[in-house]
Amino acid sequence: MSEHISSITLYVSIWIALLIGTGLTVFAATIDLGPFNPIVALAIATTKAVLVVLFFMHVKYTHEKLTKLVIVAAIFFFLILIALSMADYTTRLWT
Amino acid sequence: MATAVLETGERETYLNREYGIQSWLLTVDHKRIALLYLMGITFFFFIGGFFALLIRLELLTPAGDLVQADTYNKLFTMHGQIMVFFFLIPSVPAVLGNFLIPIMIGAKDLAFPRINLLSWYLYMIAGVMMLYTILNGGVDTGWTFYTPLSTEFLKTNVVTAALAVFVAGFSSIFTGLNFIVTIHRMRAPGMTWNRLPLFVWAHYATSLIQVLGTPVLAISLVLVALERVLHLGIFNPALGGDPLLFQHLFWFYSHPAVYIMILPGMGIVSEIVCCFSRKRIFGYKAMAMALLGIAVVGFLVWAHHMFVAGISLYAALIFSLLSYFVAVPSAIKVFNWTATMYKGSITYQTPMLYAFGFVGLFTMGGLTGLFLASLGVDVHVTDTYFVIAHFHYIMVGGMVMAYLGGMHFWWPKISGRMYPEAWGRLAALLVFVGFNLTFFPQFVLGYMGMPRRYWDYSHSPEFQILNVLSTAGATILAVGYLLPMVYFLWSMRYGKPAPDNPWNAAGLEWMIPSPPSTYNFEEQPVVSWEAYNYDEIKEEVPVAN
Amino acid sequence: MQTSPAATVPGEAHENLALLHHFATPEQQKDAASLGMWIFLVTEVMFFGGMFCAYLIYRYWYFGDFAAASSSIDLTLGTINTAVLICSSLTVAMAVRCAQVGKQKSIVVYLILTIILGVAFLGIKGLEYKQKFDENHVPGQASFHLAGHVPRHPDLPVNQQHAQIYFSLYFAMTGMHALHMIIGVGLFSYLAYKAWKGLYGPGYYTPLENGGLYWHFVDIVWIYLFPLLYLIDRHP
Amino acid sequence: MANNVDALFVFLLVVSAMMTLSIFTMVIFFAVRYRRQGGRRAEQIEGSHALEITWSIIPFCVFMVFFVWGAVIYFRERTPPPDSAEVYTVAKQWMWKFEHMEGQREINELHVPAGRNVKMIMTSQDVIHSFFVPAFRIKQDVLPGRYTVAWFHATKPGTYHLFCAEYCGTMHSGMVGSVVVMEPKDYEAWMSGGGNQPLALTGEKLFSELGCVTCHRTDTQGRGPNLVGVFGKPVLLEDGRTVTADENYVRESILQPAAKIVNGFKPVMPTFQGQISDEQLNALVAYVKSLGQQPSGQPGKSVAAASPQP
Repeated sequence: MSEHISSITLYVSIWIALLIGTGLTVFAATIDLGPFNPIVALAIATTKAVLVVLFFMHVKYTHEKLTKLVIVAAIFFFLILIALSMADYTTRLWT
Repeated sequence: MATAVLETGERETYLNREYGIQSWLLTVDHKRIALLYLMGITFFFFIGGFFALLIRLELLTPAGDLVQADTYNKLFTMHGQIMVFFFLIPSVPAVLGNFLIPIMIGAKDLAFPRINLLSWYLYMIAGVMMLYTILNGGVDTGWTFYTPLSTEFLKTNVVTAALAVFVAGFSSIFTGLNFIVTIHRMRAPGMTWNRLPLFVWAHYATSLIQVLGTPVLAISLVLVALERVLHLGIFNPALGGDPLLFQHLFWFYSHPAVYIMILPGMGIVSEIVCCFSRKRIFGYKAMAMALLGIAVVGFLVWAHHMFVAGISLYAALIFSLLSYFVAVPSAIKVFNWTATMYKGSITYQTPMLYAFGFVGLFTMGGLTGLFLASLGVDVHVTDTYFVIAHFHYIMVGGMVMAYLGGMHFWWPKISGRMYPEAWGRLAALLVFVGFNLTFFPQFVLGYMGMPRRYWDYSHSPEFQILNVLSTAGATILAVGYLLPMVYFLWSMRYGKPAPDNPWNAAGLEWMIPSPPSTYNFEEQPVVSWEAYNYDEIKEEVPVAN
Repeated sequence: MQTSPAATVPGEAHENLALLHHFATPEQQKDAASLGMWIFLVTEVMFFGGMFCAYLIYRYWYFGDFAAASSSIDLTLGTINTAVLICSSLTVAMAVRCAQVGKQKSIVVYLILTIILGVAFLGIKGLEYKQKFDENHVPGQASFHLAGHVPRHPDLPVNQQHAQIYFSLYFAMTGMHALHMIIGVGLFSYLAYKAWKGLYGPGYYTPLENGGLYWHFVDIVWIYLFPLLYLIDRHP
Repeated sequence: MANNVDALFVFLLVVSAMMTLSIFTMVIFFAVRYRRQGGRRAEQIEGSHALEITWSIIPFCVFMVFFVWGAVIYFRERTPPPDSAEVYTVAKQWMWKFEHMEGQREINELHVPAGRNVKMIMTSQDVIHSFFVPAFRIKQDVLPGRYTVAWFHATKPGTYHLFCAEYCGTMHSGMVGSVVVMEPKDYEAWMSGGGNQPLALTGEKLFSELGCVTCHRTDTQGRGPNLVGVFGKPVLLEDGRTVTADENYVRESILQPAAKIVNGFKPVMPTFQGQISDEQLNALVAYVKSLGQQPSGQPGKSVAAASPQP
């Protein structure tokens, strides 16, 4: 597990990055990017989430492959739920 | 640590180490918790079975004459909810899995013994909520809780039933979590993944489904409860909500849940077939991978329950195609069990009889599943007795057979006593005959068009003859189920004391005393053999005890 | 805080106490606990996943009404709350770090800070809920009414039914998130008490670490909820 | 259709029976042939990749036949031929209400001519029901809030069971009826009795009573799109999407006019949600449909909007 001890500087930089990300996402919402508004919002959210997972949750430093596998599995099955449900909803109007 | 001996001169076991209610209710010993579960699920099995019997009696005549329509609707609803959530899902994992997994991998206990106890308490709390629901007038949503019927129309105890299932779901999640961590972290030295008994592999695959699927059921039931209590409107068609969304979320769990019910049974059958054929399993790796394959692909097929529900044509095609993918690993398993028997040295003790039954009935259940996955045929037979027959072949013909087989196989280990073999064989025969008589006619009924959940079929008297056969079968089945209950109880006191390895079977659980001591192993076992090393065991199964 | 004997070699004195009988080594126990926590988080992903799935479908169907409803929510409060939660994630990370380096007093300080931030989040959330009640934006009430029009379509009034679906999802998702926050605050109060007793140090801080994982996860859920619920089509 | 389904069913039955039989035979044969006999020991066999692959691939190929055949039938079941007679159906706890294009109304009994395609356009007033006629091998859930469609082609005159196949509450098993298939000439006779008003005509009257006609004019001057010749054609929407003007689209446009605005129009139409019954809605849809069969006056501009989702 994480015997690795991260420096305070690192934690504070991540924290600042997350706050900037929050500001950025609010700002991005106020400008018209057409279809890219939700994409930008989700991209920023995902970046923030990745930062939290890698550094605050120490996944970057774990020598345990299993942890990463578990995370990938969670995302995979969540995407299956979304993708196969949407396979129904997006094609209902097709004739 | 030497074998502990009690003052009475008896060997100390997990059963006699402590006495008193408290020593059971506060135990963290996986074996005692398994027995606590056993009592719970047996109780609910007979409650659910009682409801089933009433259903069968009502259908004996075409007219709705035994009970009221509402009562009938409550009977099949509660039969379904109890059997699925309070018997089938916890049955093998929580009883046999709980008891055996730590022993099979050479561990002293599950990774989280207190969470294991918590699982049992959650199960019992859920059980009490379910009983409250029953005594308070019952619930008639159908076990599927379909909206908007459940959210907007029914006046019965939908909320308590949904919350009972919700809590039972958490019990199931924690059991699955415990098993996954245990199998990853607690294996004895030398117990590599390639040496795990298939029983353990099966529970690993099952646990994956429990952990990944159950939360989705949990949230859908919470949303149903919130719609009823707080009038939120996520599934409400009056607000533009989609009634099919609930079905999607429900089946995302409830289809894989079928595999929660059947995979552990497959694990049991693998153990039994090997032992009573004195053979290594045929195609160990294929068997293990098939288990995982079923668990994963099982998540991709859920909307095959919704082919006529109004989903898009294209989604239906995708889900039908994917459904056939999950049939392949199931076929692999059946072929491998059969091949395992080839050139074996086969004896017909009770567990093996159940295993025969399982292989045959699971084959039939699985093949009729192909009918339902085929879109054109599904349209006609879905929501009819064909579906009822199909899933009872899997769940009762498959899972309950395997469960009973497993109970007989490991009963000597669990209780330290032998069950009466002749009675065991008789019961197995009764169950097999009764089962087929009950459910085979329902395939025909379904193709003739009898819809499920019908209280009264006086408009179609041509259905009666098959229903009478079915009810007759159900009474035989009931006797077949009561018998083991009676002789297991009898054997606890009067059964012959069981030797440590009554079947001369392979596996760590047979190397320790029957019943085991509290910490399972006197010293940490080191494993240097593969599973089912029957080539290294010279003794045959002792002739009928 | 008293100096207990444990404090001399923080954590270590408890190692044997904390090692449960069925584990062979402390490492095995720690690895098991960590894996268990991660798997629990997987179940949480799927739990929230069901609601995210519902959200996506309805947003796809009723985008305009969702945008209108989303714009009615107080963005300032939402942004502040996001910042509060991010700060609490930092304090949690710092608490774990203090355990790793053996600063036992600081653990307690950071945990209490976390609890305060958590409670602040819940308070602000409560304020937001109150606004919704005052404005009659509560689904299922006969009085429900969302005034206004679909963004950039001044002549397109909001569909009241679809707006109710949005608010149903809003309350269900933020409510379930808030419930997790409440559980988190309770959990951290317990951890703070144990930390104050000097239980955690470089040799043993698994519960703290796992509590932290939980808290960070709840934070991540909010990181997604914020843009999805508050920032639909906000631009002019 | 019934014949097609039966053919596939029989094929499945034969294949399954063969597989079941071979498994049973092997299990029983092995159990007897390799029963324990003194002196003979089990022969250990590890497994065989070749066999595993064989018994994965062969079943898979067979399964694909099941899939394709089933899919072809399903595709036909889900695609009503354009020349079908149409019956509007409203299901409610616990009865079936039918309305023919010619205006005949029936409850729990549906008269149809033999030898003709019949399309059921169905919706529910309350919970989910399911329209199931075993003799025709068709089943389709009937949902609140939208239309679902089923069709059949009855060949033999007679009376057939109609069941509700989706559990819908207390009297679910009482929600049964019959489909009466008649010789075309008997059907004509049955149909001509009663002097009903055709459904589209009812719809036309409603269309003017409700004031629809003031905006949806048959020229280009209306505030709403001209509905002539629109039905069944693609409609360009304000947001750039194109949808087909099917029953569900027309239904949605009446109930939630703002949901799908036609390109070039403003969302000024009031909603009729809660103001008209399902039967009236069906009549309006039937009327708009009948306009669709007339030559289009103004291609591209069509009815105000819509169909809810699918």
